[in-house]
Amino acid sequence: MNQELLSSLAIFVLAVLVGFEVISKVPATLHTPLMSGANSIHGIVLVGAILIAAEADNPVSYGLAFVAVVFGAANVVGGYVVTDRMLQMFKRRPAAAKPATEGGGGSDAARPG
Amino acid sequence: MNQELLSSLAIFVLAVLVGFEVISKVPATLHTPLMSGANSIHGIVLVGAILIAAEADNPVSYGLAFVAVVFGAANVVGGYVVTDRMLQMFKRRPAAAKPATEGGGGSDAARPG
Amino acid sequence: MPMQWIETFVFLAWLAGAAAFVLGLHRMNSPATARGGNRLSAAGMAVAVLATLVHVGTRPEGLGTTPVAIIGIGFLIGGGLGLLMARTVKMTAMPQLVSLFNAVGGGAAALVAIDDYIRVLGTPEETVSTAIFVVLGVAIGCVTFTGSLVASAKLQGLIPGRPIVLPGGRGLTIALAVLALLGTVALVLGAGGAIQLAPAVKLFVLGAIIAAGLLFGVTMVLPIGGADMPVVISLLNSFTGTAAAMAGFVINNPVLIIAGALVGAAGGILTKLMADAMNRSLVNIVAGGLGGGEGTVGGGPEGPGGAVREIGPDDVAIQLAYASSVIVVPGYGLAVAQAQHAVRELAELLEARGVDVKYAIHPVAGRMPGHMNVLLAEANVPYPLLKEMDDINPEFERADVVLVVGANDVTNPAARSNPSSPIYGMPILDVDKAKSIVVIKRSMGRGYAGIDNELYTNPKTGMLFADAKDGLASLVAAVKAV
Amino acid sequence: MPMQWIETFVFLAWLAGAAAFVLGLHRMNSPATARGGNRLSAAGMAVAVLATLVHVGTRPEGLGTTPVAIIGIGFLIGGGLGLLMARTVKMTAMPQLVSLFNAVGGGAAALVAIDDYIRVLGTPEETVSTAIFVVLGVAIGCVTFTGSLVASAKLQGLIPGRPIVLPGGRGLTIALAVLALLGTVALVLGAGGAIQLAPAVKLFVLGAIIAAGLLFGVTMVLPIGGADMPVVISLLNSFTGTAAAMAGFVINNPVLIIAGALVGAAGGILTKLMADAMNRSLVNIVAGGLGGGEGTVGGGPEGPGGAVREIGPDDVAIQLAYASSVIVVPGYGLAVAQAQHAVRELAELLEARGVDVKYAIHPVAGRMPGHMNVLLAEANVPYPLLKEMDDINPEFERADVVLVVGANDVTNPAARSNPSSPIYGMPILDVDKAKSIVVIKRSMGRGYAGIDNELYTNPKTGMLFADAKDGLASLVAAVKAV
Ligand SMILES: NC(=O)c1ccc[n+]([C@@H]2O[C@H](COP(=O)([O-])OP(=O)(O)OC[C@H]3O[C@@H](n4cnc5c(N)ncnc54)[C@H](OP(=O)(O)O)[C@@H]3O)[C@@H](O)[C@H]2O)c1
Ligand SMILES: NC(=O)c1ccc[n+]([C@@H]2O[C@H](COP(=O)([O-])OP(=O)(O)OC[C@H]3O[C@@H](n4cnc5c(N)ncnc54)[C@H](OP(=O)(O)O)[C@@H]3O)[C@@H](O)[C@H]2O)c1
Repeated sequence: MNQELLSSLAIFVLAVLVGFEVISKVPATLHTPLMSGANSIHGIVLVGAILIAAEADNPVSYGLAFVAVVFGAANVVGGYVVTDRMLQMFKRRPAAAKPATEGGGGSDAARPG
Repeated sequence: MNQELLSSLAIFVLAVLVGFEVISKVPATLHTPLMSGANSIHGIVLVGAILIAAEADNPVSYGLAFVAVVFGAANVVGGYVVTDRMLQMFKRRPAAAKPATEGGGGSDAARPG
Repeated sequence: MPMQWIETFVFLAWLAGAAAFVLGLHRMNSPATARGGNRLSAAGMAVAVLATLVHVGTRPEGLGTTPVAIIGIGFLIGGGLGLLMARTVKMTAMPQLVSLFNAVGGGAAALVAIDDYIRVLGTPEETVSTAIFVVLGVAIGCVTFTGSLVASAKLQGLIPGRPIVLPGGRGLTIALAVLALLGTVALVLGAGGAIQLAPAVKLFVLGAIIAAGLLFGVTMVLPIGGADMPVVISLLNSFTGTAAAMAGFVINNPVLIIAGALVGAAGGILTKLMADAMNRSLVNIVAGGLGGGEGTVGGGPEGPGGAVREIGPDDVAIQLAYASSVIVVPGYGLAVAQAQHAVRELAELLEARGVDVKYAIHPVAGRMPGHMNVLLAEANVPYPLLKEMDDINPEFERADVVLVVGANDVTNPAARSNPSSPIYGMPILDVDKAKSIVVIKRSMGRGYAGIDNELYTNPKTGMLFADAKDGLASLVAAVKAV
Repeated sequence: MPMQWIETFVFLAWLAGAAAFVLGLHRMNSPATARGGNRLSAAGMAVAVLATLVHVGTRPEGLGTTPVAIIGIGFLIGGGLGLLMARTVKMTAMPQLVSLFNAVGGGAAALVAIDDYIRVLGTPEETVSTAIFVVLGVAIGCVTFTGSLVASAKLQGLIPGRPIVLPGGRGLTIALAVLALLGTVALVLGAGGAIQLAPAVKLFVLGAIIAAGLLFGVTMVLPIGGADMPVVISLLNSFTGTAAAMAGFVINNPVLIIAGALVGAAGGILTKLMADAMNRSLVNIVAGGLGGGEGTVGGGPEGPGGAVREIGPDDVAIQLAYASSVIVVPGYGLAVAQAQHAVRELAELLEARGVDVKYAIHPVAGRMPGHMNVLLAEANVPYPLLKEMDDINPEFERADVVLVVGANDVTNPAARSNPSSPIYGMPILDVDKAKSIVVIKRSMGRGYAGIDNELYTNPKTGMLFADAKDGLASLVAAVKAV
């Protein structure tokens, strides 16, 4: 394998390790938003779509690139917006001041980033 | 910057991110062993020392390389052994079965890797 | 030379974007910081995309008008649709929408790989490694595309949620896998030059792999019960990440590789967490195990005629009004009946009377993780009142009244006591430990697991048979009257 | 071609090693898996080193006998020394040994960078980036080298632990930093060709940077109190990681970059955790704040003659023997007196009589984090009996007797009550909440912070003045006699 491929491989492995480590013990409440958040991130294929669109020079490529861009854009924009809507639900309220905050949910919310 | 340097940079950044994520909430008990463990890991300079030793072709380089190898080897071997000795202290005992396990220390020890 | 500086800048921007994704995900681990995290991640995405535009805009060969149009129009259409759907979707329909976005993401990854393969075909760039990454990207991308569509359709009810077993399903699935594998081998050997294949043949083989992948996605998800969809979606989500990473290898772009691998791994862990929370193993989900689906919910077969004590709204109202502490246990039925506002109204009424009201949230109550939290939050129930299972379970015995609203399985003591029960071992809410229990549901119908619940025949339990919303409304009226 | 395959294999081996480091560190987050984690990491190191040997052994230019000798002999000597010291060091001396290993690690990183710089000097390889990485590697490496040596010497007592303020210390430190900075600029511009410098001059400048770095390490650590050393060592540890990564950039080796960056980041986080546990901010540690050092320990100046109630072993024995729950609070004095076995003996005696005995472990009791755990574990005290501060604090008011053995500051109520106290704000063990308190120490001598402890004049407190070991021995005898 050439050097370039090898370093890409190293980058891949490290990114996988980051992925494993970055998800810690998450309250079940956050499973769906977190999934949705990750889902938006792989919208990064939009970048790939743009790159092939730039290369495109024949009808077939045009078609493929176009669909790819549409798909990628939908994934990115839609993904982030819907995730944000889900997370809107977690904004704290004055009620949070209540002793109730001691509870699991509360302390989760209180836990620093 | 050339491509090679850029991917090295990417590797560096990712490794830093892994480093940040990999240390989670650690019981104070483990601070010293963990530090010692990390300390052994940077013994990786031994690899660098070996590489320059192989390149060495003049007295100065010989000298530098030799000291570097000695230092690196001491860091690696000593580091891992002393860390292991510290951690020996954490081996569980039957007593762990006692209700006492509910306590902070106990549950820490019980927490799955 | 400026050109080189621009390239460096673009690369660094991509790297910054990738880092933002990581930090964003990190902050999404805790409710307090989650929203900021998602926005950080979005900002990173914006940076990465802009950098890409700079990159293609400054490429020496220049940029034709058609590509510009493709990128511009494509983005507007895709982004517009995504925005629209994301804005208008109902809270409870979000999972299927996420699945939809996941599908297109996978599709895009596949398309990128396909296009690049066509481009390099026959050129020296068609190396063994390229072939491998192309095939992986295409195959995984296609599987996620159809798989996610099916999952979405199931949750939306366009396809029945219950497991659909195809004639010779397993066999078919395996056959498809084998076919794809053979195709892969052929293309890789072809690229390596070990065997000679005409470009046309290679394209045909690729087509076969595409078809196999698309079909595989369908045959893989159809037999899985609608109830397991959240986990399946998360799994496919992780697939898409991997596909994106493979596409990244194909066009040799770092940010695709990093972000894709990141999602692939994080999605995998997340899938495991979800499966654990539902006490299901990934293996037997994908192997289509229990996964009952909605079939039984909504007036299923009658339970055993065990002595059931019915109770009227007025009696319940009195119990509630004079209790010092009440725990509300919401379940799938609350979601179906859209009774979240009604329950909040009742709770506030009681709190006004000095009753301490809490909500016990089982991790898998409803049909998606966090289903109850999302609903109740929508009804502006203060987040701190929602207690996770482990925190609330010790409190049941101290509670005067537990009000179970459209929950069934998550309260079923059989999970503790009866090893032969399909849900045996699932952590449940210890409702039966309470002094007094009131259950609002329409009938003795079963829940998702399709089993009877001895809680309903428990002498401490009074059954208030009604639609969750109506039942709660009558309680509100009755409490006011007390 | 085989050559290429070997290189690929070597690279993959390096990558595997790096991954093993990450997974190893991950498992070291929890006591149950920590040891396995360390061994996994060690295995990764072995793989990486072996791969390197293969790499140099198969290099086209071949490998001279001198290099072989250097590597072989160097490894035997270095490894041998490391092994010997690691095997023979006393439990309580471990931190200074870790610091020693850290020093040599930093030194090695600096040497690698220096050697490579000499090699590329004047060649096209001497690029701006190389110059930058070399200087960073050299500077950071040198600082850690001397800094860690000083830290180690302080803990070992070779240098007094108390802050040593040099004449014009701060000024000197800043001057050194500036000098190093100027040198850096010169070398970078020189490499860029912006200015013309003869190789000899460049070497001289590098020498100056080295000298500055070495001195800086000393002036940075000397003014810091021995008590803050654990945090400082952790900080320098993270430095060494960074230096290794820089060296990795210089010789352009991925495993050095990855492992170095990993330690740099992880070490940084860890340093913060440690500082928090001791309730010190990194800034004012490095700025040399409180950090009193050992000076006062061991019969320091008499405390205020406040009414102190002395108590004899027999009275204490009776209290203990008939208590239902006893909490032991070990401190630095226990470590000095090596009384860990004596305390276990007493505890087992009491447990045999049905007394419930627990140990309250303050995060910074002793002189290194985890000091008490290490000691007690060495004496085979079951790990689950060791309670962390937050878990045990609520239990003090319920305890019949609290037995304080050679602990002082960590029990000092002034940390809660007296804003003017140097330890104000430090979380302490709420010993004073107990029904009855017995303190074993040799005198009214002060602790590390060098302040009086009103706990000793508390009417509930009885003082048993003795060396921890002797005092406990007399208690054991007395309890047997009860
Ligand atoms: N949360 C997740 O991620 C997830 C995902 C997949 C599967 N699941 C599974 O879903 C189940 C969730 O348990 P659950 O207790 O929340 O729900 P459940 O066990 O499915 O029971 C729901 C109950 O609500 C009642 N109901 C239905 N419509 C109603 C209405 N309009 N008004 C009042 N009651 C109504 C039904 O009884 P009647 O017909 O008599 O009214 C039914 O018994 C668990 O088995 C879990 O494993 C959860
Ligand atoms: N753990 C860490 O990481 C760390 C690091 C740096 C600093 N520190 C600091 O160290 C202190 C630790 O508190 P601490 O309560 O454990 O210890 P301490 O406050 O330093 O007090 C130790 C006490 O033990 C007594 N003592 C000494 N030798 C003894 C012997 N042979 N037998 C019996 N008693 C003996 C001394 O009193 P007599 O002379 O009267 O016997 C002294 O008052 C804290 O201030 C902490 O901030 C901790």
